[in-house]
Amino acid sequence: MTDQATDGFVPTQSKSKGASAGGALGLGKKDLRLFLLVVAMCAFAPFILNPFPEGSGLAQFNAGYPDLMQRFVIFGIFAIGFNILFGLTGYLSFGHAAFLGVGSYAGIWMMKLLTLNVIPAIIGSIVVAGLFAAIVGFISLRRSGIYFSILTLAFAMMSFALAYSVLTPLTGGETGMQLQYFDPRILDAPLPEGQTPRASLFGLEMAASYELEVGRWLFTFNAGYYIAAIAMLIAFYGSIRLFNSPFGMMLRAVKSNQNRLSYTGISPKPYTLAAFIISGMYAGLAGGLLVAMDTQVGAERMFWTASGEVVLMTILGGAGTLIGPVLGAGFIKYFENIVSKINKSVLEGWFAWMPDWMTDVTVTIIYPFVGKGWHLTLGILFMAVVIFLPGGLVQGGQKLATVLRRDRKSKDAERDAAIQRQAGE
Amino acid sequence: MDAIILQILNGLDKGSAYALIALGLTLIFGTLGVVNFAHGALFMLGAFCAVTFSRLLQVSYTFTDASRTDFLGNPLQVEVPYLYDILGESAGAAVIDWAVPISILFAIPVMLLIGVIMERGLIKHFYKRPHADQILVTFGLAIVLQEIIKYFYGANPIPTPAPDAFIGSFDFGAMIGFDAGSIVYPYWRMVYFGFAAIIIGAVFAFLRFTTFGMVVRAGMADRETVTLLGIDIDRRFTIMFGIAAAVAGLAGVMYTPINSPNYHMGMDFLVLSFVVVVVGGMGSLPGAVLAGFLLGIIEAFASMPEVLDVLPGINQIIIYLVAIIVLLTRPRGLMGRKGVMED
Amino acid sequence: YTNAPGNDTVTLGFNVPQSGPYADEGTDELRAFELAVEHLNGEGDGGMMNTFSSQVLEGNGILGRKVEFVTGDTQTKSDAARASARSMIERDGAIMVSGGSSSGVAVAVQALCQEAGVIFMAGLTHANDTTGKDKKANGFRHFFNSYMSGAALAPILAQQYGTDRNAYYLTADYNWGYTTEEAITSATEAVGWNTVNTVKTPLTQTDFSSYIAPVLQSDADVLVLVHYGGNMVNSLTNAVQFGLRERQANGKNFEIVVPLYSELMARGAGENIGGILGSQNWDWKLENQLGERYSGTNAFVQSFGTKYGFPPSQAAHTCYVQTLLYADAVARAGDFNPCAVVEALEGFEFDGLGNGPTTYRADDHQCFKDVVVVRGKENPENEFDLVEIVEVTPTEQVTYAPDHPQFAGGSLGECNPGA
Amino acid sequence: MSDIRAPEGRSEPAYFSCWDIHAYYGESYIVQGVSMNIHEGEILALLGRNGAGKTSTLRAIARAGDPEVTHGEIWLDHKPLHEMSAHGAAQSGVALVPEDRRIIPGLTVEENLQLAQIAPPHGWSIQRIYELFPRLGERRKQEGVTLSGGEQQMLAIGRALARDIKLLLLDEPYEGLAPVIVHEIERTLREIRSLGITTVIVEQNAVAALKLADRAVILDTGKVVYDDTAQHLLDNKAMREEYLAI
Amino acid sequence: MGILEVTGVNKRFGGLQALDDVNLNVEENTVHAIIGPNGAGKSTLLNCFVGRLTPDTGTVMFDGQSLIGRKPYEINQMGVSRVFQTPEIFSDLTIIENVMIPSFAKRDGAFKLSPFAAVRAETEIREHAEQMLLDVGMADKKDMDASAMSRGDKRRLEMAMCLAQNPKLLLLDEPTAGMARADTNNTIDLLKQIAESRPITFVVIEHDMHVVFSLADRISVLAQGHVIVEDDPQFIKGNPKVREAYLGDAHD
Ligand SMILES: Nc1ncnc2c1ncn2[C@@H]1O[C@H](COP(=O)(O)OP(=O)(O)OP(=O)(O)O)[C@@H](O)[C@H]1O
Ligand SMILES: Nc1ncnc2c1ncn2[C@@H]1O[C@H](COP(=O)(O)OP(=O)(O)OP(=O)(O)O)[C@@H](O)[C@H]1O
Ligand SMILES: CC(C)C[C@H](N)C(=O)O
Ligand SMILES: [Mg+2]
Ligand SMILES: [Mg+2]
Repeated sequence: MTDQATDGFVPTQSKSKGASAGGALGLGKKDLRLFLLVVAMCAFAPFILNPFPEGSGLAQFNAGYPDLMQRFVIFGIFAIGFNILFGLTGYLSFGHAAFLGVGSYAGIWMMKLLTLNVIPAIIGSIVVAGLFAAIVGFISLRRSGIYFSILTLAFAMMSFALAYSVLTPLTGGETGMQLQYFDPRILDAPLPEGQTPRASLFGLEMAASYELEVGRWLFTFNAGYYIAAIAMLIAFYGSIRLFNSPFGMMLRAVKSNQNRLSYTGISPKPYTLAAFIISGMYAGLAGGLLVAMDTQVGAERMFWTASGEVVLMTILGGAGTLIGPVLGAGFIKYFENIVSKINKSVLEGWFAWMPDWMTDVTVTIIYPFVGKGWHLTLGILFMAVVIFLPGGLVQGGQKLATVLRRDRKSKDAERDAAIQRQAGE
Repeated sequence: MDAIILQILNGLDKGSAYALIALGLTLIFGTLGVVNFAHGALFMLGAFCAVTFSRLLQVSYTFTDASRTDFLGNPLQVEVPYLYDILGESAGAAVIDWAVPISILFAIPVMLLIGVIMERGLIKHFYKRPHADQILVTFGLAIVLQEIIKYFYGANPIPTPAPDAFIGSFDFGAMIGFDAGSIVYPYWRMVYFGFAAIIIGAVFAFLRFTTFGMVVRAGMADRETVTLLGIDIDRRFTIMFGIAAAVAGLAGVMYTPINSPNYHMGMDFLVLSFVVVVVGGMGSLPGAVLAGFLLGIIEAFASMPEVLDVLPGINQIIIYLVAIIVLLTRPRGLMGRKGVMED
Repeated sequence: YTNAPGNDTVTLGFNVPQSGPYADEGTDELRAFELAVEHLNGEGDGGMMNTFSSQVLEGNGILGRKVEFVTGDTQTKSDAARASARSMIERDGAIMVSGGSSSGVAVAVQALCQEAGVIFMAGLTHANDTTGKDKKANGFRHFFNSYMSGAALAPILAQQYGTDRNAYYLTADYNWGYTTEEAITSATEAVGWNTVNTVKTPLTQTDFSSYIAPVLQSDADVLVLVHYGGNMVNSLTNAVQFGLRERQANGKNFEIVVPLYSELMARGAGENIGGILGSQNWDWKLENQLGERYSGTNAFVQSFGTKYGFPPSQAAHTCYVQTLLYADAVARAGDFNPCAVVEALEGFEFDGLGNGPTTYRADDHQCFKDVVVVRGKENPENEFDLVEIVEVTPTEQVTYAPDHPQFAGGSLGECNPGA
Repeated sequence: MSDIRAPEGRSEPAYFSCWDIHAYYGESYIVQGVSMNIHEGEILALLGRNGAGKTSTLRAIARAGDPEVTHGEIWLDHKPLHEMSAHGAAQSGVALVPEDRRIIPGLTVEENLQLAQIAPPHGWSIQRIYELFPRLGERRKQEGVTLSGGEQQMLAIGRALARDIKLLLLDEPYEGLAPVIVHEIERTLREIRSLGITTVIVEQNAVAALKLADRAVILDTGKVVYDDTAQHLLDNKAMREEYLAI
Repeated sequence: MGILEVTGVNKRFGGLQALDDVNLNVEENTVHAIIGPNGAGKSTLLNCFVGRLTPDTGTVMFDGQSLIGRKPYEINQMGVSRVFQTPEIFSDLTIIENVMIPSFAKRDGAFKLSPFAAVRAETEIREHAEQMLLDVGMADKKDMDASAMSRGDKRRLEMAMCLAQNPKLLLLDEPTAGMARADTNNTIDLLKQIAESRPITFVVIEHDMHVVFSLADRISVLAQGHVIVEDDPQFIKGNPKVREAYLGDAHD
């Protein structure tokens, strides 16, 4: 065969991930590094997220308290799972929150009926969400593109509407479902009247925290958070393995060209359905962990905006990348929980050192963007990220790096051209 | 029987609202291929055009009436619209009364401009981007727009009534031989229905009797080839977007007397309008209109007490149930074109 | 106990809807909270602290600690409200959480506060369950409830519209709707009214025409709209569009009733509310129109109106009162310990906070006081003066036994001081 | 390549000339300084192996968005194409018949042709195109993309002729066509030449292209390695073997 | 008894009889070429073999089993591969991944749940894919994105993908269209070599007579949906019907 010379041609970067040898845990070197980084970040999150000393003005930006740390990792799981479906197969489910919600309801019922131990609750959540996903997926995957999205949306909205109203006895409806002291809980001893049931792992309560005071800093190590973080790490590990498996490759092939895939002897449907179910189970796991950490379920977590949120998390972070969805989840949850709490008096506190009129002006300018204006900031950031970092936070970073490289290269080309021109004259 | 007629009327009217919103959405979504989550926001902006316009008409000066007091016991500040001074009190009041219909004239240029700015400034960079990116950016935009409205107008609904002449309802029952009062229908809803029919007809005529529609469809299917044929497709996309924004806006303007507008009314309608468009079939304007009416009528029937007695809660899910059934029996909705947003 | 304050400051958490349909109500609540904090810290004119029957608050904060507060957004979603409340408790060290504008949120956050060991002073929540089957020892509700609305409205409805009426209900299809519908039907049936039909409408419904139309075909002569917020604004507007207010049925004028009124909704519905009866927890004109008994009202309206330029809503009122009541209870107990606060509040009788003599019943932590029945004004003079007070139903008539069937189930449990 | 000069410096201005164009697909540097001149009414055969950059060069000339031209000038009949957008270039008389034909989905055969006549200037009437390719006339109501491969090729060429063009860029026009049709198209191209339309033809069937062409340019890895008369190349066995394997 | 037997196949698109009572018998281990004017129905016929279209009437038997009504992937699993007229590849994947997928399909069947295996560890499949790329002369591009290929390269890639499956029947729809002459010759050599080295049957559609006459053992000529001639290559060129309908007079 002729030798296809490619010198001078710059092939686009290979997408195959960490194909080289090395690494452990069945991961390539690059993936292993990423995974260890995530492990370290999870382990030290209470420090990393609490950079500002207690009582300082900037303490407002601290996110290292149990509830938010739990939310970061739990919604991270949700987004990782969503990304398995959307990032790999390109099927955009607009009803994924239904699986999270169904998982949560399953979890809380396990705690009501069986035991306050979170293990059965989490397993129950995963199983029930997986079954529900199998049904929804089986039906919805008959269609593709926007038709698929609307089918999933329809299922989720039906779930929400029913949970909020007709199914109130099962779901608690508007007020949500909570544990009660009089729940049967056949595996546990009955609680005395009026006692608050608390979720635990073999006696270790989810709410249990150890607080470490270092100077003016206060760090909280919460049992629930670490359990959720371990679940997240397992989920993340699973997703790396899945991305690099032949199964993952087939899913990417589904996204790329389903037609070719079927003429290649592969039936796309079971692959997409499997991805759908796996992704539903991830959502179920997230839902189960949510009730394990905070023992109540509100139907709103199945509303379309909740489904939209996980879509946004994934795209914002970078669909199809490993770590992107986790970053996206963190980003959105941070804004929801931190920026919404900056009120006028907090602002006034920050800028009190300015002359009065300047404080007023500054506060007036910033105030619409924080506190009750947090949605505005979030909306602006959504737009900014897609406009300036196409492909999300992760690819945005990568692109930035390549743009720098590319600049250098085109300059080289121009120089070459100039030399040629001179030679020609 | 009269109950059924009444529900058909209701369904047509609900349907005309759905159809009008879906029409605007499908111009952008089904024709330009942009998943425009800001479409609801355009509807909302249209409604607030009416609110703003009627407020502009009522710009007032104040004088202090010492003979009366306000709730704190201070002298009362009385507001008098400038319009009363300009046109005289009765004519001024009449103009203010007709604020909503008149504001159509105000809303058309405003919404066209908003549409054009939005397309030029933002959307045009997203035609080639994945749908997911379009969702993210237009959702962001929708949030920004609605937060801006919330900042200036608050979260509470703002009553924006129809002119007095249209208040009240028309007694169909008496006309067609049923008991008086058994089938009544509000005048304004009839106006809305007629208005929707006119707008839908106008958009159809425009796209049907000019090559514009064909060019835009072609441009969406293969932008590059169309440009290589010498067509400035960008300009046409901009016009299309402007029209869609204007249609959405007008739908909003006329809707204000039916339900008082609030800043999140766009989001409330958004999901529903996507469902309508998709059930109608991507890329099909008649499909969108048909689906709008179909879902409107079915929803009306599902809210009849007789139906609810048999199937409690069916009104909660009927739209989605119908959507699922339609999409499973007809692969591309009612009238969808092949290959439009199927991947 | 959890979040015991230091020697200088004490932090309260005000958790209100800042986004979503109730955002304006949340804003008004927040105004009231800020005003209360101001007064507690000895700034401003002191508001109702001057008229409050218990005079232990000195304007030096609470027990000498300056009151600070954090705010959060409930989004009117139970999940989001709990997340926000948890951050107040876990990060900001709030020792009391207050606010909210729906029963769903109130029940969810109340349960959370019970678990965490802080006090919950409910804001706007009207469903029976908050102090019924979902009551908690650490939670307190000043606002009135569905049962009270029914009990207050029924006699006045009978008096105004007669006892021979056929009522048709459109009910919001969620928990608050259910308890309110139950309360109103049983109260009106007791005065001789007949319930023709009850139809549930979805929360997400915006256009109610197809629910109104069947009313025309029924033999109803009263339409009861068990709706709140946007639902209510739209259903009422639609009902009026269909000419129900001018309608004659069974030889009588057709009437519309809205069991739970709010100033903001009234504003949203505009002129459509003219002549429509409903109930309220409080109204800013109470003292002017019904005198001394409702003292505190004017003091509050004065200081709120001076600061913000318009009269307060009942949501603002209840939030302000709840804050003062909490501070007062701490002061009386001499201790921030939630259990001490619970003890101080249980069975507490007070006056001068705008509602007349009031009791915090120990059995269910529900306040008992008069209920205001109002009617929408036909020709309001300005956008804050939309309703007129028809009558006030005295406390005795709206009081029920703690084990009343509409409140059955659940138990307060024991106060939880937390860690 | 001694006869290639900057446009200003030419003694006899060529009708079409491109000068030192460099173009990128994202990061990939594909067209690496291509220059060529064509006189009015000439046919130029642009040859080279797979991946040599022929398509990329045509696309660069037609000002399609990809590849992005970072350097160079393109002149057609004294108009600077390099300063134009794709539709501007098309209105100045450039027509590209792309290698994958790019028939517009969702449009019928006739609509595909009508589309070409929306922007000025117009060329052949649709009727005349049907006379040239009767098969298209028979299929006028059929959706364009369901045509057979060869029929699509006819449609793509017909679409170009429906515009009043000065420069026709043909990317592998014979691909997938039955020999009879190839003859047909060759005849059409001769007719087009007789109308004075300047043509660049990219073709793997080099012999066929060279028979038709006046001049030939061979590209290799994005650079011009041969630029002379077609006849000369047909005679130059070494060149042919090295770059064309024929 | 041929490996592929087509009897009485009809296919109609609206008013157009695209296939009109087509009968075809392809002998095992031969190269059978189908030629014919554009729009004759050649691709349509192939579509009926791989499950993209279902004929209105008629039967298609492969290896004694009917192909009608089977899903594309089932047909492929029976040993039928196809190269399309417009290249169908996985454009978002790298070249090597494009070739590995068919190997997986061959080894693992239509569906295998293997979320925890590692592609990295599949050395055998990778090496096989590399060999295929070497065969078609694309080994040096294996880590490029398939979308960045030139058109000729895409065609070669698709061929490699099909060959990787070692099919019993390989359907080639204009495999060398758009390929440089040198590569066309190489492809002819490659196909010949494959045909000799293992049991495989080819059905080739091609307009390049050089390719057709170099490869074909037998040729069917299709015109207007109908097989007008079926014969050995040496008789085809001279056949007046074929000259008129297809080759044109100038051809020799
Ligand atoms: N969209 C693209 N992105 C990146 N690289 C590309 C793209 N399109 C083409 N290339 C690369 O540019 C080079 C030249 O491609 P081009 O299509 O111009 O070749 P060609 O000469 O037309 O080949 P062929 O005869 O196969 O059509 C090839 O190496 C190809 O891989
Ligand atoms: N889906 C379809 N709908 C309508 N007509 C079709 C469809 N598919 C193919 N045709 C028509 O059927 C005829 C046969 O098409 P086919 O693609 O089989 O031709 P072919 O022999 O492969 O031609 P070529 O050599 O040009 O590729 C053509 O006239 C084509 O227009
Ligand atoms: C009183 C209201 C705010 C109504 C609300 N939905 C509730 O449940 O209480
Ligand atoms: Mg090419
Ligand atoms: Mg073909």
